[in-house]
Amino acid sequence: MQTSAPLLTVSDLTIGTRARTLVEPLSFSIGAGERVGLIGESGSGKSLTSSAVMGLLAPELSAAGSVELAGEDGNLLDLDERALARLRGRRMGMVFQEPMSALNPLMRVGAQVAEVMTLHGTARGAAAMSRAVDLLDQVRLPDPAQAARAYPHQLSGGQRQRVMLAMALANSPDLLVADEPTTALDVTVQAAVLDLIDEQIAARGTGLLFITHDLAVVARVCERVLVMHSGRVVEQGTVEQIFTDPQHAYTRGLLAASDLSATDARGRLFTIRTASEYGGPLAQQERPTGQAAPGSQDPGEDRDRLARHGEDPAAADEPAPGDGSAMRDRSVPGDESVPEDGLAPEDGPPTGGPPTGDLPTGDLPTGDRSAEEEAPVPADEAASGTGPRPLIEVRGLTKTYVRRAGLLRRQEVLALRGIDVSVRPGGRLGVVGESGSGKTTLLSILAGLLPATAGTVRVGDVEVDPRDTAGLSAMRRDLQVVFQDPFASLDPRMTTREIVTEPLRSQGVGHAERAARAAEVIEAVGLDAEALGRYPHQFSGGQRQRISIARALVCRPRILVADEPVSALDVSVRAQVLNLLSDLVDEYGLTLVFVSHDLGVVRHLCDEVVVMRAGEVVEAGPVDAVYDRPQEEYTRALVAATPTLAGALARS
Amino acid sequence: GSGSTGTAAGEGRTDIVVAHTAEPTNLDFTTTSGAAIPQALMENVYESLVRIDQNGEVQPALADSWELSDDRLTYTFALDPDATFSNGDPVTAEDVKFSYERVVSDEWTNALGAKMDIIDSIETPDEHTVAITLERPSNSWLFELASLVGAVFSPDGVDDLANTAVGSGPYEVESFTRGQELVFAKRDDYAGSNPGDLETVTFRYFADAVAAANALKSGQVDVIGNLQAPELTEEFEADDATQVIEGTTNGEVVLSMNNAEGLFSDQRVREAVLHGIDEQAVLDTAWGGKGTLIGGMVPPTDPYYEDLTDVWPTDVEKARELIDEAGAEGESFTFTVPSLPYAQASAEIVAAQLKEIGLNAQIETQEFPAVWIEQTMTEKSYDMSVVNHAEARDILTVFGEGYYTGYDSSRIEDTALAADEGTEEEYTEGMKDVARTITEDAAAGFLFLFPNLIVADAGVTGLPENMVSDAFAIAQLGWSEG
Amino acid sequence: MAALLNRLLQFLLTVWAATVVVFALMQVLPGNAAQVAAGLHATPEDVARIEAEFGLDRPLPVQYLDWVAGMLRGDFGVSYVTHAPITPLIADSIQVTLILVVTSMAVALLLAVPLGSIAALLRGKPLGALLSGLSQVGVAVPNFLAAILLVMLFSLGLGWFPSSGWQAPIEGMGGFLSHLVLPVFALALVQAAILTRYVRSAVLEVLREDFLRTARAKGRTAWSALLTHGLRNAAIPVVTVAGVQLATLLVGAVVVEQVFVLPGIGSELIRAVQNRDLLTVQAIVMVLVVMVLVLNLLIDLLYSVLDPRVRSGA
Amino acid sequence: MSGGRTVRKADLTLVTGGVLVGIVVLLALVSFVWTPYDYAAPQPQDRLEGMSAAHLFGTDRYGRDTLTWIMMGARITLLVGLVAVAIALVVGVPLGVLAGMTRVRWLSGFIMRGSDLLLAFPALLLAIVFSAVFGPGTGPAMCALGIAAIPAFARVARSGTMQIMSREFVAAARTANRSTWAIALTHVLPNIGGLVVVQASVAFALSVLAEAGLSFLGLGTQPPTPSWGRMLQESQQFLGTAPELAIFPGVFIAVAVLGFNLLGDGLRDRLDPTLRGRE
Ligand SMILES: Nc1ncnc2c1ncn2[C@@H]1O[C@H](COP(=O)(O)OP(=O)(O)OP(=O)(O)O)[C@@H](O)[C@H]1O
Ligand SMILES: Nc1ncnc2c1ncn2[C@@H]1O[C@H](COP(=O)(O)OP(=O)(O)OP(=O)(O)O)[C@@H](O)[C@H]1O
Ligand SMILES: [Mg+2]
Ligand SMILES: [Mg+2]
Repeated sequence: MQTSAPLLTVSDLTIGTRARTLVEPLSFSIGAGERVGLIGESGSGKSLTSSAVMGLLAPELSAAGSVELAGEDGNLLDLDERALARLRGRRMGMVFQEPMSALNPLMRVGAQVAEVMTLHGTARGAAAMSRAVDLLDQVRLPDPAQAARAYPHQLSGGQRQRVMLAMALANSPDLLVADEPTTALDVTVQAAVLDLIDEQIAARGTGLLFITHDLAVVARVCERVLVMHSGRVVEQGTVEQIFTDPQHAYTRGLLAASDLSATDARGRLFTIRTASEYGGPLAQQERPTGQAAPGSQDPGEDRDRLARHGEDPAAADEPAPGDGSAMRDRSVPGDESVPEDGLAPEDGPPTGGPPTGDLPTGDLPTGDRSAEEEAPVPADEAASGTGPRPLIEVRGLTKTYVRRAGLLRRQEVLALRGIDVSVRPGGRLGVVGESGSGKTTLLSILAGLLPATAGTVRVGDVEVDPRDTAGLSAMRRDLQVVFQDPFASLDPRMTTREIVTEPLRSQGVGHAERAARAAEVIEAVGLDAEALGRYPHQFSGGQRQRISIARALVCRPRILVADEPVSALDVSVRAQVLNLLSDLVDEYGLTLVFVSHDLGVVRHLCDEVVVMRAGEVVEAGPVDAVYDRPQEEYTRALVAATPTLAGALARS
Repeated sequence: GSGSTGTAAGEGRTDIVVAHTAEPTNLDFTTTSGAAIPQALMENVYESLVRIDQNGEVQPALADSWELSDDRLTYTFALDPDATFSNGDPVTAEDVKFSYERVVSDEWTNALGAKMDIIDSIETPDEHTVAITLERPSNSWLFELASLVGAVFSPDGVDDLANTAVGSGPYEVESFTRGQELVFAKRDDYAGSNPGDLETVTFRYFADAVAAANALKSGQVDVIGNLQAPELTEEFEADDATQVIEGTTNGEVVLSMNNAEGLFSDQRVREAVLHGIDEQAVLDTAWGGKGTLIGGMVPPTDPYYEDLTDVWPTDVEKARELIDEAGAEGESFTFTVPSLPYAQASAEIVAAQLKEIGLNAQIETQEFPAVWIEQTMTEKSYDMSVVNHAEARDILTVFGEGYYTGYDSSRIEDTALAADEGTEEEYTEGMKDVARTITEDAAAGFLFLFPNLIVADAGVTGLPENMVSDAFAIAQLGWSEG
Repeated sequence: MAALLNRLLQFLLTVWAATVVVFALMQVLPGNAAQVAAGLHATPEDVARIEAEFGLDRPLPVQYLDWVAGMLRGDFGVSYVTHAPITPLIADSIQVTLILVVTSMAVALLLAVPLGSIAALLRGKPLGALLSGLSQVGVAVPNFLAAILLVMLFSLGLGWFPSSGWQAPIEGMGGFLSHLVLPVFALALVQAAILTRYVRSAVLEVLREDFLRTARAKGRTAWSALLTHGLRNAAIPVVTVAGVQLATLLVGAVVVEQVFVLPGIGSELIRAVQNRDLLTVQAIVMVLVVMVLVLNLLIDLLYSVLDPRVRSGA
Repeated sequence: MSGGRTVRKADLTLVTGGVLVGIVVLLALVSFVWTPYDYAAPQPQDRLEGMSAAHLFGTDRYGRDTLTWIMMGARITLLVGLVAVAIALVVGVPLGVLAGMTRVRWLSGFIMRGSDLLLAFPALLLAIVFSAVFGPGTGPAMCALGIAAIPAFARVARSGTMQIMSREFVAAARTANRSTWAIALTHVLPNIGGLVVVQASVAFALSVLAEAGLSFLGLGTQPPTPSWGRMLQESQQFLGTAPELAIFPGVFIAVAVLGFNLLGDGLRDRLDPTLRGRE
């Protein structure tokens, strides 16, 4: 695809503070009209690279090397702010991730778009304004004239992102840099924005540098990919090369962990650690799972560890030739049991054994629940309604939020509009839907955290009512919640022990008993007993989510309710936590209600799904049925908009 | 000060600005007590039939002359026939009668009005003659008449006394900005004996003495009526552009002790206090040594003055003995101090001296006037206090019956009455006796006589050496020539 | 519109509550007004007569309603002590204070906005550190100390300005201004120090905003991005603080008013308190409280002018 | 790296603030066991001596040692700050927490409107009115300052509480069946502690300034109790002859205020890394 003279040539670009190098020398080029993706996990240096290209590095950072733009003399890094300013917005446009904060909240959108043109003298006054409206029309803002007069906060996220795009493209730049332009958006909106970027740059012949951590997205948009890890480009090539035949262990890990449809021999998701078994999104179907050579290193953890010791992380990242024995040695359980923080490995050993074989079960009893209740009920039985009484039953649930905007004004938000949901004992129900569809509201009512406006919720034998304290406390022995944000859901001022035992305290469980149970449950989620003495900030995101799962499990509930427990996590950590959840659900015979906006996650974890939109249940049924044969237009759109690696690669 | 305008600026000036500390809340002294209103208005706007001169002598004012009947009961005043009020009306005998009858009526609420209770009748034989008959002969009455109770009002001018002053004096009030300034304009139609020199005189009020001093230094005022920051006098004395006048006032800084109740009802304790206090040290530290030690309730400008400073010489040993005798060793008492600079300053040093003789003064500052007047003066719930009794010839008030000093006034009543009714000689002697009795009874401590500390631009003339009356007369003020 | 009405209603309710609080507060004031008015040697009958004259013997609710009704007519009554109507007194003195305080605030902002911005932009550089150090020290200086020092230097020392007093603008602009300079600076310097710190942090905050980066990505230099996009955003927190400071200064200026012998409302309040001029105290406190409330209202409204997000009630 | 540097800068602020406050606290503490002279014993023969070996900071017009008075004044300064902050803290924080936690709308509305109303009474206004009601003095002054600071504390506590209450760990505690009380004590209070401490040091600085101003007006600490503000006020007439009488109280007021402000800034940076760099 690459044409003669490259549009952008980056050679030996190094970025660092005075004391530390953040981006190792890296080189790449982008041809005119070429679409290049930059992927890598959080903190790998993607944004720094793009900022350096644009000349927008923070003042405390400095860049060395050279960045050359066809048609400009010399190295962009040597230009002063004034000269760079002349290039930015005219020859190089940029779209940032956060659509709300990237627009000036005090300025009308049209004026912000027009500014790009007046600044560079490409249009003036009224002409600039009408051109701005044109541009807004081109990025398909409904009623562009009206939109031009709006302030950013009056537009939705997707609309704001379109405005950003209009701004970046206003002067038909030769190069468009997009730094995670869709991470904040809903899948359907994301799909629309990606289409738009595609279309607009194709029309203008603009070169694209596209940054994301979502492999599926990059596969969909780009022709070529650079994989960054820990401040260096570990691999680059065409999308097909990289995604079908990744050379570097890290790339493989990323690929494996982000593929929710692939599982290892135990039916567990691949993590970066187990990635070597993974055959890639296209190969996966043919390749029998669990056959790949076990035991690859986890570069992510190595990097962390090395960085902490101030060593050169490069050493650990060098792909070992042929996965040599040295590496295999490192993955021996005894050796791995003391990774980063001296905690137990985040996953069980990847090889062999029955699915739950090496999960420490301790003597966790399953209580006096009948075996019958625990036994998973076939999906079709529940669906046909002939099975046992549902464990959770939601009938005609309505929730209206009243916002009081002062003494006179009341604003009503209909968050739930009379929905019915039921979960059979042992069922795994996924709840999906776009942002604001009422998922969290449903969950909060279910957990007795919010009063319902109308309708009933029954959990086991308890009619849930936040005012009925006795009923609630009975119910909460059975039902526990895992929350979305691993940072926000743990009190930063409590030790893990205090956090984990909190549900026991309110039940009046004695000191000794509490200690015993804490030790038990912390082991069950794969953490060391030593972790109990530490504070949340001393853990990684994945470990924190384990702690909150431990808290939910400590009083041995029958039902686990989870509100987007993995949406804040990195792909590889996400895989670990999802695996842990699967294991525990199996182990404890839990009934699961799992909320997510990520259809893939739900498909992986659940057997039934409820699709919500604007407070209503659009569609419900067994996962496969709903995903593969959606009945409703909305569900279809949702499924179609969800990018998958396989899909994207198949398309390209 | 260095920034002052100097004498030269005074040449040809027909106005003057005088800084004062205590500001009038309104212009009506018939219903409002306090020294500020008479200070501004008496002799300047309002006149009495008589006035007091610098030597403490009674002089004619609205009355050209007067005669006292042989029974010493009836005063016949001949009014100045040309005198007019500032509203143009002539001053008549009827007006005098109206004014003085008003003093004893309900219209007057200023308690000083009681001084006119002694009047038996007022006759107006003709338009310019007033005959006032007293119930009993009184040596002090004529003197009292020179104070605000003698002010003559126009019957047409008493509707809004608080805001408009209609008087017969050489000046009229041009404007009154409450809390800031009072501007006097010279009356062109004034035909009396004390016409003013200056066209405009402004009294500007500074609650803070330092601000007043600064204003003088930077040339915004020409005179400071009574400098309340005595430490600054040295600076002004050293400066050729300013003059400092140090005289006396009628203000005795009295260390009052509650004779009627509590610790100080025991005369021995009071005597111990008087022995214990070193008045000179008090004066030096509290008021920069400005002021006069008097030892009694009578200023040197009064005819019956006598130096009583040696009655209670400073003698700590003696004081301790007395305390011992009274069994008051280590006693604590409340020293209620009005929130006034001289009082607070004196109290600190007095308290320290009393500690030496074994008395424990707990200083409690009371806002002046509101709280001090109510709690210490009116309710008399106090042990010791200190205040400047600034009114002229107030010895009989301060140690009179029912006053907050709690002094057993029966000990002086007869002498005082006899003196008042007697001849002038007898009056002087009798009052001396009264004053000495009070001092000897250790009725109160007399810390010092408040100084008349005037600081002015060097070119200002006619400044009063001593403050013998309640008024700050402005008619004499002027600028030196050349 | 509804938001505006709503805010106004809230304002009126608060004002009403304030009248009750102020009235109640005044009832506990010791030092009987009639007693003070009657003077040193007054008899109980005198006091009773004065009480009757001023209507102090009526039931409290009647007194309250009478007072509120008067205020609604713009009539605060006649002082027991000065025997003069209170309304003109307040009108005159509030005028002095407002001129003083508003000018000071304007001067303070004129100083603080550039200094604070420079301090933010030069963070970590010597000049930036010097500016923020100076502002820290400036905040710690009591304004009466600043006032005394200014008098010593510019009035007594250099003789440039009068040391005290007030001259209304109609009596001559020259005199008015020369009397105004020192008090204004005494207040403004300390305020400028306070505001400089807020401007600095607001600018620092804004410098981190993504939209400034967007503006640069559009082709603005860092400086022009700050001027065109940044300052208005930084203004929002600064306006709040300036508003709060202005409200505090209405009374806080009293110390400076005293040093410069200015007939401001704070000085009138202290005078009224000293004279136990109950009605005047009540009136002044009420006026000040209402002014603070009005100021808060204005800030809210200004906010919605500055910030479209607030305007649409989002 | 910039993080590291800011931390060090924050620590510098914290340390400077701590040292300045420490000086004041030390002066006050030492004054309980030792002062160079008796503060209440005037020595007329030593009046206005100027700075000397015997009187490091000079003597006032009563011949009292200025250093002694500065030491005694530190007590009042700290007392006023402590009491004012304590009042604001003890009343404001629980109210704020209550307003932030309660689901009874009228209650939180009532509390916040009440605090708005109180906000309309600036500290100095309240202090003047209090000095009228109770007579001028340290007590009424510090009470007034404390009461006037309540709304600020209530606001900080309320917004902090609401922030904490919206955090998932509170929802987690509720699903763990913790009572509202337990949540308030174990989750809310410890987590808003930092905010409150910062607010407290700012309020402390403000109280010190306000008390000095009130004493200057004669509405604060009354004689014979030593107070820096009154020392400054009384020193005015000696500015020409004995400027040290004004310099020392002035400097110490500034030291105390600066100390508490810096302490607040430093603590804020220390406790809330997201606010780092703000002032
Ligand atoms: N101004 C800065 N000063 C010091 N370090 C910085 C600065 N900006 C970024 N870094 C560090 O540089 C590294 C790379 O950051 P960068 O923002 O490029 O990551 P990224 O790949 O874009 O991650 P994400 O996906 O989370 O946006 C990170 O470790 C980050 O902490
Ligand atoms: N406390 C609240 N007050 C008023 N409206 C609310 C409140 N909480 C939620 N809403 C509104 O209710 C609707 C449903 O919200 P909910 O949080 O249940 O959505 P969600 O599906 O969980 O969205 P997301 O995926 O973004 O978490 C939204 O429109 C939201 O704005
Ligand atoms: Mg990034
Ligand atoms: Mg949600």
